[in-house]
Amino acid sequence: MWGETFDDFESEERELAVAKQNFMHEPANMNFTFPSLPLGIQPVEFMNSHFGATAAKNMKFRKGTTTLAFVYEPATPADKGGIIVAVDSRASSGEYISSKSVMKILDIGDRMVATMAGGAADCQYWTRIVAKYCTLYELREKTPITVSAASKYFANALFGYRGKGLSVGSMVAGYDKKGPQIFKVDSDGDRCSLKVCSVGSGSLNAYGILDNHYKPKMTDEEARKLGLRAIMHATFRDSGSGGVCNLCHITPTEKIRLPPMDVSKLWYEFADELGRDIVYDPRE
Amino acid sequence: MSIMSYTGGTVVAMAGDECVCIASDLRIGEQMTTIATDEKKVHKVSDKVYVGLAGFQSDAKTMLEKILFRKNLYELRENRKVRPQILSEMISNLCYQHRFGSYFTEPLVAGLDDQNKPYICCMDTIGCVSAPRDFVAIGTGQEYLLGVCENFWQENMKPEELFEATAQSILSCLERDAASGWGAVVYTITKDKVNVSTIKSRMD
Amino acid sequence: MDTMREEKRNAIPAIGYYPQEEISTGTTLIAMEYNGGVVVGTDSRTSAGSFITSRATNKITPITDNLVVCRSGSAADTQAIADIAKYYIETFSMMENENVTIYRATQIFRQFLYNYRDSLSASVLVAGYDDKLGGQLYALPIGGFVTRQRSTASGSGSTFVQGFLDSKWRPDLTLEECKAIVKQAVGLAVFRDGSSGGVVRVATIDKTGTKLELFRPDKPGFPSVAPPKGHLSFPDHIEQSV
Amino acid sequence: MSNFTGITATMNPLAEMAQFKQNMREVAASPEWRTSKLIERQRWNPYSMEGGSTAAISGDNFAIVASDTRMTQNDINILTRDAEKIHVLNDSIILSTSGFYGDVIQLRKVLQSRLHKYRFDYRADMSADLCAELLSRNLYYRRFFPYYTGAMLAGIDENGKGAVFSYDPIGCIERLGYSASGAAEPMIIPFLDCQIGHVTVAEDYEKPPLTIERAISLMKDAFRGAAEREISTGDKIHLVIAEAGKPIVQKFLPLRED
Amino acid sequence: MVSTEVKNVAAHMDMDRGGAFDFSNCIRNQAMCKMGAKAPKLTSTGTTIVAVSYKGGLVMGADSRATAGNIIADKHCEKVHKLTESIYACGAGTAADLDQVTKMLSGNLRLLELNTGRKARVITALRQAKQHLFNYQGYIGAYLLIGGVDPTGPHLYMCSANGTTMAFPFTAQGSGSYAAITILERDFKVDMTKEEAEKLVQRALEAGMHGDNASGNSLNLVIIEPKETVFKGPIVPEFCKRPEPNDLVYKFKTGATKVLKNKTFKYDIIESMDISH
Repeated sequence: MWGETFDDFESEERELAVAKQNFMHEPANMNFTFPSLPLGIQPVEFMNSHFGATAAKNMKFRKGTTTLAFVYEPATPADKGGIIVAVDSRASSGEYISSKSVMKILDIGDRMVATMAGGAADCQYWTRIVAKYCTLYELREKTPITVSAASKYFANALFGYRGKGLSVGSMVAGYDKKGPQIFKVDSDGDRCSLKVCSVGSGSLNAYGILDNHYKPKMTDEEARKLGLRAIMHATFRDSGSGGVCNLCHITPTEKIRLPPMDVSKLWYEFADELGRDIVYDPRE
Repeated sequence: MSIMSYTGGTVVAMAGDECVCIASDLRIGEQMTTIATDEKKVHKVSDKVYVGLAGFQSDAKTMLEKILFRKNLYELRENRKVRPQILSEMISNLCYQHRFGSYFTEPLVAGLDDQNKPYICCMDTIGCVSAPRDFVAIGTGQEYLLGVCENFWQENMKPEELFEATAQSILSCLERDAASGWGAVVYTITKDKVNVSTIKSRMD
Repeated sequence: MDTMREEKRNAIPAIGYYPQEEISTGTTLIAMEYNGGVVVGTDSRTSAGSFITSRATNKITPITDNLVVCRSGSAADTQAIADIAKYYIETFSMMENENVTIYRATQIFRQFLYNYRDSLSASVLVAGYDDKLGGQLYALPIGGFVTRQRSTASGSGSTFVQGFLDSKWRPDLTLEECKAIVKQAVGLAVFRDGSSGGVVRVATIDKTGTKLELFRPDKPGFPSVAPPKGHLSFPDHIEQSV
Repeated sequence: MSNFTGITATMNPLAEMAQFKQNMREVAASPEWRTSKLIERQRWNPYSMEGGSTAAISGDNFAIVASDTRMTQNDINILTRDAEKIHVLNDSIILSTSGFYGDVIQLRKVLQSRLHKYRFDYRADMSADLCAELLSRNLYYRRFFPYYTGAMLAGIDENGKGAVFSYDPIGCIERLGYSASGAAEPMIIPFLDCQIGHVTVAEDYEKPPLTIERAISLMKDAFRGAAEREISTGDKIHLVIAEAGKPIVQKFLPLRED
Repeated sequence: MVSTEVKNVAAHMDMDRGGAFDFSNCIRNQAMCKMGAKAPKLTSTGTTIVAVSYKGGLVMGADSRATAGNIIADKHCEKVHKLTESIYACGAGTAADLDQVTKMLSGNLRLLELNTGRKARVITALRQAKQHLFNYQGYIGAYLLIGGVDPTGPHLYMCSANGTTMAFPFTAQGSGSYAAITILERDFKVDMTKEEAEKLVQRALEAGMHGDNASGNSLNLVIIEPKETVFKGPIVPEFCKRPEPNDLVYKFKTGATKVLKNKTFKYDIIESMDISH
């Protein structure tokens, strides 16, 4: 590389050149090693003591969320069917809401998305790595990558860092030659294909609504309403979710991103719909 | 997670011209899940004296019973209504009695005394009284409220103005605090009436 | 002669206990018996960690006219023990209408220092004069036991002057010689020990009672120590002074 | 299936209750005041918190960044009254970081060297969005020994709009209208929510538009409020104003010094 | 006319067990903290307190900032506590302990003055504080400067939380004391006049407040002399004032907040609070 020709280095100055190269250039990813802690210090325990529960409010990593995705067939020919992916938009660190408007549906290809749950920075970074791999794959193989291959690459990448404290709970959803697919990928390295799936601190609430109203055959309108409703209930009950609900509808032909809907407005509409008076009546 | 944010909850009190506003959120939770959304943290002690108890709600409820008990005894012995200054002294002694095993709740007293002069004060868990003349805040949203009230509070505000300033302060705080929210109630105490209003806030 | 192990208490947030640096008298106590009484010398520095809380404390606490106790270790413990023992000694002497002997006073000190030895960190020297045994000097180190000594040193500064004391001690010392040795010993200890310093206080206890003297560093009479001159650290063409 | 609840104690209530009873027995047997006399081994801590806070607001054609200039040592003594937390990297990018000052300087060096290399390679200045992505990646490269900083990058992006990017210590990037970081962040952010985001007022209430004058006064008032209530914020406000098409203006305004 | 049953029922209620501490929650709190939860922050006065004795008496001063963690809990808290007419105590450390210990001391000294008919002495206040604090082995975090004038002349003592006491001509306590003590060491002269002493204390306090984060806002002075004691109320030094007022005024007109429900409780305005009729 240009470093060597500039002037001649002996051997120990070579590491300096490599270190400088790492420092200056974009490290090629697979043989890139993260700088590690001194010997004997466990990364997980170190992270917890400096960035975990006892850390300063704004020094904690951004976490907590609710994401869901489900596959459905069109009930009437007018509908398009496919996959509904719905997420909330709050990133909270401990009890402090560090951001109210995080976009948690990250694009992988033009027909595939990945959702962000658990560590926000981890998901953002590793989704970009998978997106880079998918575009290179498409250029090399000249056919769009299948969802299972993309999610397999994602799981393998995360498997390499097991036990080092990464926190990722992502759903890779997309439409490919095998039809609509959703793969759930965890930072523990496990990956499974599901029809209905929800990840995050509000996932228990979301599952309640999904299991109740989910039908394999639904109209588009019904499916979108179910996605919104599940996220709204999750944000009502779970303090780690909130903000706006972003919804993405992947149809066999294209990927539609709906405008964000304020979750609190959804709740008041839901209350009017049921005619329930949810407003607290003031007393002594 | 700190013990004080196990159940969450925030209370703020602001003093104006012969009027006092005290506001609280309505959430009770267990760490991340919300259990109840209609639990106010402000309790009436006497006509024009209210006490706010944020922090660990099981201790707050125990503390409320002890406070009401001591207030009733005081009124039986002294044959007159309790003034906020006296109530805050009583609560401070009650907290300090548990100096080495404190109740995980920070009390706040707000009210008008017999000359209708506003009095507000807040304490830490072992009863160190701080009684400024402008505003006090306790609970998980304390830092957010202090930052906002610092700019929203003006001298000698009229009851309506004071209500708006308190409402805006607690709403801005609930915007950023995951452990409190789900509605807010604001009490405006003036010399002849107490106006209680539930304000529209985010439910996430 | 004992060294205090540095004992730092941690905070216990559950019960709201956030301790600051404990005030301890690092200190140097030198005492020497002569026929007719005892000479005691101390420094006057009390430090909390590296901060000198007071540079002129009096560590020679008079208990009665001819009984004095020199305190070292945790200032709080030694002050409390000295107060309590003084109270007992005064009550006994009032009840029995005669002065308490030095030995009995020492036993009173030993009682407290031994019974509470796991929560106290105190080492004291009891020096006094009474008609029965004349000038006596008792050392009560950390363990809480009593030993009668002719010449002893205690506190963190004492380690530096043991050799000096052994070389100087002779059985029939006069008062003047004793005072000179004690003063010089304290001067040497102050010179070497970081947690000793300030003025030098010398007390003489004999038949007539206790006489306190104070020697200030900026006034004549302060024990002077002349260490050898250091070598120059830079090559000699550079102008420098030792 | 490990659910990402984002909180430490993910035990179910029964296990939690059993653990609590076990703790009660242990504490009753050997309370902390008896055992706490031992000197605890010093745990290695590579970070320290130099206090101070920064904030940034972006409008349609401007971006302003402000920070206080006090550097404190473990929350008590003041090291300097004019520490520089805002670094103008080039005429359209301003980096402002708070937190451990060692990492603040290291981040500035990393970004400056990459910008310098970019200028060498492409003979053009890096734009704000590019630099923002670069900072996010570089923060993440130290994922297992992170920079202990709350970084923020502000500037004018390619099509002349004001931009503020906020980060968490390991590089989760997000473009916002306004953001803050550092010790007084919890006090500044709700104030900006109310005054810029207008999230708390009723829908029909009048919402003044965000002009540059209003943004500058809001920033000054936010820091004055923070200096009143936070012990490590004070001395001077370092205000940096970047307007599309105009050179970057830097101002120093007085703050309380106690 | 409280009936006797209520009296003896009230007597043994947990109303007050003779003012002793109640340790019932102690074990529970420690078990909860072992579960990994953080204990709440206590208000502590980081503080700068200074005291200087001069020819005729004593000047004591303190700043007025109480902090909880890095938040200022109280901007004008009272740190110069009055024990008796001519004995004052300034305190640093845990704020609640200071208030309660000084309240106890002033109560006991007042009773002593009433019983003995003589003005209380500073050494009595010191001895009571010292024995109380030693009993609790430093767990009551009160670091006091007790100073005053009594028939034997002006006295100034320092009493630390674990019971160490020392006498001083001048001293400073608290986290800002490092800055304050340097001013005192440089400018203290033995027999100063009242004005010199007052100015010296003010300069030392301002040094502490300016250099230390946990002290500030305003300073209170008390000048104690045999004949009279002067308490100088909050003095706000130049650097503690807001250099510039706010640019904008944040006034919300009515209707800024959407009120969903509203209820009003009316009271007839009663002049006196007496409810015995």
